Amino acid sequence: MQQPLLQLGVNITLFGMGIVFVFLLLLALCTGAMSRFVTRYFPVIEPMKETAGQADTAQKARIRKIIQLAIAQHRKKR
Amino acid sequence: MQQPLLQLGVNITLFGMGIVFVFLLLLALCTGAMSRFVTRYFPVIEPMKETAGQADTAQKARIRKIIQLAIAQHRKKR
Amino acid sequence: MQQPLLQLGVNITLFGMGIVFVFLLLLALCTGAMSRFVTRYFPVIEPMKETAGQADTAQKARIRKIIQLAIAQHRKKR
Amino acid sequence: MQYLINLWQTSGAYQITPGQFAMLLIGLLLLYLAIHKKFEPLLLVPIGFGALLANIPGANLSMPAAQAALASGNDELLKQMAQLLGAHSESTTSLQQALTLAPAEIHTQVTQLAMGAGFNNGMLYSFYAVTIASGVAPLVIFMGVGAMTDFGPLLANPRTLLLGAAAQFGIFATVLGAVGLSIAGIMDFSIADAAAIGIIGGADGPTAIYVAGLLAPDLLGAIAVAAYSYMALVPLIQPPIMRALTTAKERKIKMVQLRPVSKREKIVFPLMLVALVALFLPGAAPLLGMFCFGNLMRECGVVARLSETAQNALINITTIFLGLAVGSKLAADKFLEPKTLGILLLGIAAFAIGTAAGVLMAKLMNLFSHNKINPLIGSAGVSAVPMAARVSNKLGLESNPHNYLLMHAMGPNVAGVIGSAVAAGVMITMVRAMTT
Amino acid sequence: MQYLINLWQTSGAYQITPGQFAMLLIGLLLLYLAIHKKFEPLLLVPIGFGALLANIPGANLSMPAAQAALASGNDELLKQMAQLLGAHSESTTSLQQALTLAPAEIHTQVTQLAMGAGFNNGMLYSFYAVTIASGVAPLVIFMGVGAMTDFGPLLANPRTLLLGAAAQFGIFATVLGAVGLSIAGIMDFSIADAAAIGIIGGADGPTAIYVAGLLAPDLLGAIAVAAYSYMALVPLIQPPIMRALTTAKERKIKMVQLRPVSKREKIVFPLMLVALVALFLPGAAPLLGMFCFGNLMRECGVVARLSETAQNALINITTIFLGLAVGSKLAADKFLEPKTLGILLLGIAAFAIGTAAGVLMAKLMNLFSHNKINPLIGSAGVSAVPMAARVSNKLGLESNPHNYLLMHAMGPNVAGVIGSAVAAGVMITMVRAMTT
Amino acid sequence: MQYLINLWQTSGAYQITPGQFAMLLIGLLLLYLAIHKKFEPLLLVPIGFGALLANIPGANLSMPAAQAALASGNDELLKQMAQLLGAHSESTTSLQQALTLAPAEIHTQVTQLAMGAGFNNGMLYSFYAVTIASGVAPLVIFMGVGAMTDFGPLLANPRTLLLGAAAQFGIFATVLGAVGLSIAGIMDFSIADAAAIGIIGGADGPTAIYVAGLLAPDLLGAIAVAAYSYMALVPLIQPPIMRALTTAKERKIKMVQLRPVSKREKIVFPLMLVALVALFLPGAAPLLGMFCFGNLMRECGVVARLSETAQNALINITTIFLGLAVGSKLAADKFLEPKTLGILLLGIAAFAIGTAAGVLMAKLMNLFSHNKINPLIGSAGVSAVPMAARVSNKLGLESNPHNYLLMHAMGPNVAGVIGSAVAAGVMITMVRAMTT
Ligand code: NA
Ligand code: NA
Ligand code: NA
Repeated sequence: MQQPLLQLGVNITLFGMGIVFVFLLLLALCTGAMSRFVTRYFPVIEPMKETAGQADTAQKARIRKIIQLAIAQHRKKR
Repeated sequence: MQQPLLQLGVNITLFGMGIVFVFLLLLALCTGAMSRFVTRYFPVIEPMKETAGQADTAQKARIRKIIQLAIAQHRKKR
Repeated sequence: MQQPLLQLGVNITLFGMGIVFVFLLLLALCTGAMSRFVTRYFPVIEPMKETAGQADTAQKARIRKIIQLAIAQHRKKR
Repeated sequence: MQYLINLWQTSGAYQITPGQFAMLLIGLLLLYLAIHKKFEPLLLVPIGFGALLANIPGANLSMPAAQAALASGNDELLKQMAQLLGAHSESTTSLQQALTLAPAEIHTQVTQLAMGAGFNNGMLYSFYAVTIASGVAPLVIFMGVGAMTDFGPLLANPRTLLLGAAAQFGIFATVLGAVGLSIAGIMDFSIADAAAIGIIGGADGPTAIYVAGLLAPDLLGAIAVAAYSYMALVPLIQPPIMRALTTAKERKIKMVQLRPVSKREKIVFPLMLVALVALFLPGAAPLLGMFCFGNLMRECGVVARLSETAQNALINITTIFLGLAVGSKLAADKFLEPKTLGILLLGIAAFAIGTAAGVLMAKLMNLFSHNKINPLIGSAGVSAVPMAARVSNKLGLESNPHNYLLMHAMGPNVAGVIGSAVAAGVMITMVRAMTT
Repeated sequence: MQYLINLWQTSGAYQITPGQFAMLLIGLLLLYLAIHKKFEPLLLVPIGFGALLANIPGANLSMPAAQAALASGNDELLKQMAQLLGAHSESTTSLQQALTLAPAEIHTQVTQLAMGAGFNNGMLYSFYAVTIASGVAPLVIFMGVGAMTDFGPLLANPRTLLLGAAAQFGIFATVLGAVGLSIAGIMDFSIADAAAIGIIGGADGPTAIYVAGLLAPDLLGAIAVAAYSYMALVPLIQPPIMRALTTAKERKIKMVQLRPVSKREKIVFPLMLVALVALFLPGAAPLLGMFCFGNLMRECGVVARLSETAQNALINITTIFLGLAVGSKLAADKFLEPKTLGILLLGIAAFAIGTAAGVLMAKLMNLFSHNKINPLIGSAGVSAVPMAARVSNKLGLESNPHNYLLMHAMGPNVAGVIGSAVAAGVMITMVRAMTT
Repeated sequence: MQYLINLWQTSGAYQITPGQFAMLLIGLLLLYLAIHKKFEPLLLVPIGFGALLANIPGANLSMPAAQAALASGNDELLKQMAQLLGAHSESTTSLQQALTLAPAEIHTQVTQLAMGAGFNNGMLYSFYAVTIASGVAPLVIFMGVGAMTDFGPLLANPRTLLLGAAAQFGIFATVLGAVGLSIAGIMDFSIADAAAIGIIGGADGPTAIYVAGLLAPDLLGAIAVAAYSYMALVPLIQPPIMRALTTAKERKIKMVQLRPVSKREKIVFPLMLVALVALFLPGAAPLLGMFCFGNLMRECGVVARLSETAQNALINITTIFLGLAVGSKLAADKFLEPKTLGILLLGIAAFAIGTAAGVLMAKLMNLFSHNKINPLIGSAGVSAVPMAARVSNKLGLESNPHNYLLMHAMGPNVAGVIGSAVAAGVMITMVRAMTT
């Protein structure tokens, strides 16, 4: 049983690592190509905006700040 | 098989449409009666208010506006 | 069947009430001991703060108040 | 024309029984109490509406597939079911009985037969299976309650745990009462029924539903309705008892201000409680475990987002489906029985006895301690959080306009939650030992 | 090397069928419509993405365990399955057929065999089973829709319920159309299929999914896609029909302002609706029951936290999984059929006929009443809330820049939701009576 | 008196085993680390508390009904179970074994027998079945993580994907290590065990739980604890390795500022990733599919309410039950084994090797490119988002107070998430091919 287990382990390691590497390399190449394609053929005309997600987060952070300031003021008044 | 299928379809159409119509007519009559009953016997004494739901939505919209204004001011300051 | 049911009921009542009492008494003793232990060996150096939970609630209440004030002002302006 | 007759015969107006009509009225009554009288609306609105849905004739929303198939009265199907069940008669009633008694394997086969014939589990039945039969929903709500509970007042004055213990006497006295009614031949409650009825005296909704779901599912509807209704009626039930058992002087006792409690104590407390459960009361582990878990999430300060969700989205979602599921147990054939009347009577007795026991315990403790307790906070030991504590406060202010008892009463109030969970654990363990 | 070959043979690029490739493109098209054209994105984004996942070759995400085992082509396993199923051939196709026809008991055994051999239910299949096959998700969404619906405009002018009734003619005309296509031999729709296709004309997503899930699960994907796409296309489909059927003068009719509606009326309305359902239409009880429950939670004012959760966390969670589950029904072998084309054509006819019926009904009502209705609000009776009401408003403003019809159109708009739920209930009851 | 003895014998203090006592201490240790040391508290608080509950003696919260029945030691019941299982001995241990080996059909019968005798599935067992055994909870969490992930830095510099790939070497080296320990006879890990242990090196909680739930459920507790603990320890584990493998000059490399990334690129990226998965890696479809779905909901901008729910209510609810379910696998008999020690050792090796591989890959890439990468960001490729990126930033600032690496390190950081999901997919596919 020992010999096969070693072989199985080696197989998983070699093929697994190989596939992870090849897949992410392929993804990197496709991503680069996609970015060039999008920025060339679908350039953004409106001024660069943050994405919804980021804006959300950023906005939330700002709102939190504002509310904290308001609370601070509120507390002072008391 | 064809004759029965046609008949089934016609039955569904006639009875279905009939029931939908009768049911909603009945609902309309009941609704009218209910409204008259409620407004006559349980008149609202307190000044007409928006329902909770509407108030919620309206209030949320207002809060959103206020917060947006606050954010705008906040941004100007920076 | 009647005799046993009575006995079962009496057993549940006596043992149940006894255990509830003993368990909560034990909890009271342990709690007292724990509080003495914690306040003696792990005194709080930072100024006494409200717990997160309370703070949350309190803060929410305050925020609600502030927002209500803001809405009131907003309404006046309109 | 055949279709019109058929539609009329499947309509509710044709099929409705007097019982179902009565239950629809009871559903409306519960909604009225919830909406207009503000009786524990978070539970009673879903329960009341569930009761309406459960009693729509012909909709079978609270039936499993097999039962819906039985109710359909399809001859061919009934014959097949009778064969599977080995029943001699094909009457709906006798098949119903045979189905209840059938072993799990046969039951599965009957269900598969019914589903094959196009019958599905009713919507409310599905909600019941997922939330209550599994036991999960009351536990999740108890976790949320834990996350909303502040043990500060209890930690500042741990003696009040004894008040919470004493008030559970209402539970056990009611068990005896139910047993007594059975022995007197007035009602027919088993020991499991009696235990489930007693827990109404715990004045704690999720605990009552959890125990009833395990020990007496058929009585669940009445027990839950009684528990929530009486919790809402606490401001009416308790004051006369509290006044009768205390002197004016006792009601004026002013209690020393509570010491501040550190965050560390609040973190250690739920862990200590779960440790004691582990050592002495494994039967109470599900309820108190989830309760302590919720409280630890609240107090530990590092999982605020989980605690927030447990107190809001999760408990709300669970409440909606739990309420509808409880409502599904308000079907006419189960609810319109003399037993329900017995449950309602025993339930109010449970609240009254628990209130009295809490007050008397406070007076007893004052005999042995010179740090006096205002006996008005004893009644808060039944739990009914936070209503009972507010009642204590109100009566305190009546006697002495500067005597704010609210925070003092919060101690026995949350102690009562622990107390009834302990009682639930003990009763579940004992009843199981008795019935197997 | 063996592993490389093996990996290549299990890869999608090796296994992909032209059908799957086409479905991946259709999934991308749905996402494009949802994201770029804003076609009902809340549903079409999950549906479109679900379609991508369902068509990943070799991943079998939308298959139950037994089917995944069949698809694996493992000889040993197929032999055992053939034995259980009593099938003579061991070809995947014939086993597939035998599995579909097998009684529940055998089906369970085959599933246990497949699971024992390491096959699991695909992720999307699990989502489908929990959300749609159980019928729960559309009902929960309908509850949330109820909690978002304001019946004020309808209560102020209950006559508009008739517009909502008339617009449901689109549903039934389409049923006839589907039957006609079958009789003509062009398509092969059963009566259950025809009913499920008709409901597209209800212009109401959850109702369509609920009915299709019960009556025609195989067509569910096409029906849901058609329903949501056409709802998004309402601003293109309706205006030409509305213009063709009305005169310029009719379009200028100004309606009297709606009276204010009291909170009490809003509380009583859902209860009254559920009572009428109980009396006359038990088949519509699940859909309208949950809808009224949501609306009661909204209006009663005492369970704001439950209402808020029903409108947000709960409906959002349900939408995510419902959308993915619908997407799982966009697998190539079910969707790429002539039937789908038929469904798409019938669906648009349903919308058009419903629109016309609503407008004509308004004109008919004007013949008998001197309190004139602007017939442009009749088209809102198809539902497609709130898009159809906005279309009415827009066309009103075109004819007369001071004629705001939005609030008036909200009446028939929500009436259309009730109308299609009623139609759904009737059809489910009738089809079941016809097929058993 | 009999009852008192009985209660004492069912109490935890009477029944507790040294193993359970040790596990209670370990649960407390996990809570201490989570609360006081802030070790990934969102998961470790529920896991730690789950460990406490799982080890309450006599409560059997983490056992299925059949096992609870076995543990009860009821002679009559054991006899019946032995008959069903065809076992000769009626000892608990041998029945336990027979039950594990029994085919699904027999297993169902034994469970029905146990439930008929009043035994239920333990609460934590139910949570485990619903969340982990079904595979759903890790996928839902991964969807939420996708909705929280910003691929902007990765899109601005896609080369960093290679760093995320290299850091997965930790996974595969650990697989070899586990195999080596087995061959050396020190431990007894199967190939499935080895793969599940390796995934700890992915530094990604939900991926680790997903893989372990599929390949090695018995080791799940130890694997999850190791994964989350080491993720929290990243600031201690990584810096020495990063310093040892880089020169001071390398650590001072300043990277060019990242270009802004358009919204369209961010929308296309998850679709492209899922397309590549569809073509080449169907085994990774569940994990990466849900991840990309979450990310698309975030970026597409038209389903903000779904994205918000996926990031908050839904992920929080899932985290609570997932954590408790993981905790249920910390029962004494499974966790207190030498294997656990092996897993802890292999896990830390996995983190160390992954860190080193990431750093070395960056150095290798610098040999072939004149647009230099600061090798300190290589270590972020293990994922452990966002801790590892912060560590890169901190070490960068130590060397050069103006060198902010945080955004640059986010690229490999999220690449590492993709990388370990890919590795998970490959390993699941390969291990299944090997073991069937
Ligand atoms: Na209580
Ligand atoms: Na409609
Ligand atoms: Na990783």
